[in-house]
Amino acid sequence: MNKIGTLEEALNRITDGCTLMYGGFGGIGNPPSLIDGIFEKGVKNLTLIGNDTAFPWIGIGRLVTAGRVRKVITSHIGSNPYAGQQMEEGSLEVEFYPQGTLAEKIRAGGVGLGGILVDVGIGTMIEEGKETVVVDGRKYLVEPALTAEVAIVHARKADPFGNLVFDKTGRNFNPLVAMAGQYTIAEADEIVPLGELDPENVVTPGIFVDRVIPGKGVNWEWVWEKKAATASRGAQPGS
Amino acid sequence: MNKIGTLEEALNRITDGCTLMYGGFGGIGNPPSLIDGIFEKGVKNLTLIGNDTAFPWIGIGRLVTAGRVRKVITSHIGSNPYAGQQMEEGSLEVEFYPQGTLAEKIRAGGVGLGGILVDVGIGTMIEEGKETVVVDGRKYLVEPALTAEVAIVHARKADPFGNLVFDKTGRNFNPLVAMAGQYTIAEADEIVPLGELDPENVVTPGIFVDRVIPGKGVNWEWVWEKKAATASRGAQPGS
Amino acid sequence: MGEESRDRIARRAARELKDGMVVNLGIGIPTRVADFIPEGVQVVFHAENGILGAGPTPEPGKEDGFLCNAGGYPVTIVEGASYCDSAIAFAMIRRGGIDMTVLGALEVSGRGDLANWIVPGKRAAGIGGAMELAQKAKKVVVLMNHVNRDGQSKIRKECELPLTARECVDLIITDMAVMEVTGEGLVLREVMAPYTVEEVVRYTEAELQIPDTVAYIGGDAP
Amino acid sequence: MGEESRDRIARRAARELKDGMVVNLGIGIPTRVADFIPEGVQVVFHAENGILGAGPTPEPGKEDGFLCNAGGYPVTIVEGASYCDSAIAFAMIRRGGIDMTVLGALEVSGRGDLANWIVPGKRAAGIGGAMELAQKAKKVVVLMNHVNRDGQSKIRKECELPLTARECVDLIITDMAVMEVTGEGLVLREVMAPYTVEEVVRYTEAELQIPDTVAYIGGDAP
Repeated sequence: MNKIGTLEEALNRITDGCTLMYGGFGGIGNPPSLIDGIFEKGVKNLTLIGNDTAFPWIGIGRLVTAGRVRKVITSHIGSNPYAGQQMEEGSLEVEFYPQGTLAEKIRAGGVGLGGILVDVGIGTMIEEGKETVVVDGRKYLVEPALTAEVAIVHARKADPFGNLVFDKTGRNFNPLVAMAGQYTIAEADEIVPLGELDPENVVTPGIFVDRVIPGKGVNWEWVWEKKAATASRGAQPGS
Repeated sequence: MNKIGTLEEALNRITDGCTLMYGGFGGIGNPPSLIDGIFEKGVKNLTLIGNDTAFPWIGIGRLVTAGRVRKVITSHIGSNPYAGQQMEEGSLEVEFYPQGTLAEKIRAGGVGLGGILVDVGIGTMIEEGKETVVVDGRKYLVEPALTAEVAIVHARKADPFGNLVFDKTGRNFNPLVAMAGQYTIAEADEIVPLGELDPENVVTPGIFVDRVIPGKGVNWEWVWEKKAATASRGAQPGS
Repeated sequence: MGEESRDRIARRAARELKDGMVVNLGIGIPTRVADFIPEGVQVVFHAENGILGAGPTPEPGKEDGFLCNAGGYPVTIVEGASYCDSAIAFAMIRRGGIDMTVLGALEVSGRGDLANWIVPGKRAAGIGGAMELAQKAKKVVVLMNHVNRDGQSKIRKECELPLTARECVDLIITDMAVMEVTGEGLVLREVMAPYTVEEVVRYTEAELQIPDTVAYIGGDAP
Repeated sequence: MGEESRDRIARRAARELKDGMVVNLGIGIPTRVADFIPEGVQVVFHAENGILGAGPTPEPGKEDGFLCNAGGYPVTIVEGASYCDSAIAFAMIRRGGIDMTVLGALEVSGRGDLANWIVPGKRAAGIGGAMELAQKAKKVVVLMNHVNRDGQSKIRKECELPLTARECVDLIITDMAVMEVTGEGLVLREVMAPYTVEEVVRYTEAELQIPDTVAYIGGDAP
């Protein structure tokens, strides 16, 4: 039941053209070492599913900026101008959902439901082309569940069974995404022995995690860091 | 923002004929002091929503045994023979759902969805009379969300804002039910000062809780306790 | 069913436990399977009320009223266990995280249809977690008497009782035999002493295939 | 919009904060509202990335990259705060737990329709949490310029841009005025100096009702 493995083993699962779901919100909670590995391996033609495309040089944003992504199912791409540029050029397909709807679609996939009924976006263009059902006289959109071939998450701590805890707002989409992968890889800042995590405080039970790898921690500068602001002026799309 | 109140204040919300949702699984996690209060107040004609009807002399089971319940939306009544008897006699209406479907219907109500799509029970009598939708070529039942006028839960600890943590398997339906009440009352074994609960380990954020009351702890004997086994032989329905 | 027969069925079911499996045991005889885990096999026990990693029954006097299984009886937890709410406990089931479940049954068909929750006209106990487990666990093992109180086979061509789930059962273990539901139909694998192949066939209403080799359990071949 | 005007709008919006409210502030000027919380008022700040109980910006050097608001900038937490996943953060919104949200806008109609996420033909940033907040918060306050760069009113009879949510806005605060969406239509409540009622009316395409008393902010009535 020891799921601890290497980055290399994990990367074997992530191949050209695959559907990859990722945790994180504005880069925070994107798994840095896994994304580095995907970048270095040269994986391309990805379909991404996640909250946002982060910032050009941060987390999942790097893969988008480098043109490795064919399609993204997301809520927001505004903090990564290269995503917007590629969308305009037609090289990146973007499917937008309201953020809370996206979170519940991913969770629905993660808990084995077929989908959810939601009234957010009723009466707006979000409704167009969508199936609706009426429950108790109120109209709802049918929003199918989302899953992915591979899901990658960033945990503060993991144990060998794959039990996870997260770090403050680094939690965000991670516990949802962890459940929704057909194969889920957790990168942990710290791997602790079995029994060290308090059973009351485990956020993602290990049953949802297939592979745990040790992470090297965040390797980028945040947008609010001065150095990052400087570096960003030199950032180049593609690579 | 201090939501701590008395049992009496809480009971003002729970009146004849109301729809009452409760946490607990086999009695474990049923809120004892609230149920005692409801019993003593003489509230009747209740519609209950919860996992099961517990045992005749344990937790929510007492209200059923005493004939205070008109209808129950639940997954299982087998451990409370009085529920079965009343169902046969026609004095208790029972609506059964698969346990996991019930849990998600309650959660859906709690998170503000209209319902869920689920394939559990497809091809069985559970499907009868239910609306279905097809997603990606697969048929799912449309299961509307459940909410209730009042929800009662049992927490291990609460703070004045209503943040809750639970006790081992006493968690069960409690965090779901806490979200699904139009008015949610949490009975806590211990009330701690604001800031004492670790923000990482709060299970139910206080926003979902309207009132916190101090509980007196479990006041029944469990089925596995010898004394309870003896007492049960003398148990009488109704009161 | 006698105590000895129950234990034999539970012991046989325990042989299906493989190292690393996540397992959910139903109430009744299935619960006993935990008492017969084969040497060297480690499994993770799941409970619908919110435990992943349930351990053995505590010693008398060490029970905790807030640490119980789905049947309401005290358990313990093992290293690496976690608690969760029941929505997540069922997410584990629906997502296919349960490698094996062991359930009781009222009737099973030769195709593996399972009926175990309601007898029309009789008092209904409810559904509980049976539908999710039967429909979603990777392997469904049913433990039951081969015949009902009226001496009729519980292994039917078609279930007469309302179904819990269709074509879900993989293995049936009774007081008389072990039968596997395969793509080619129901196949007899083992016969429990003192019964004979002929007796098993006689008490099995569903069509039962008899392969060249059938093992005998609890005695020499008659 | 100048710095002073932004602050005036944010300060005015802060007067809508009442003790005990749970509040979500959008990105941009709405974020500044937190700097002007009235004396004696305690509110709970909610963030979509999973904070209930966000506190002020940390001192320089005390930032934590894993404790940020939905815009990705460092915050702190207050006593009684909790972290949650984004599904639960949005459960709080959909269930009506947010007493007030403050958002930016591209257009608002006199009925309170809000357009703030997409301009057809222009690069789309996405939706984010705006639809849930606009549709579900108990009170929706919009902060924006009264007119767009071409000098056209952003307060329209009908929104031309795709909507974020219908009939959701309760209060509009611009560099020129404060307007309330009521059952009887859009009502002018306050005029910001140095503008006059006549100027506000001229730059408001939607029908605007002028009650007998209109307050003046940031100056004497002209």
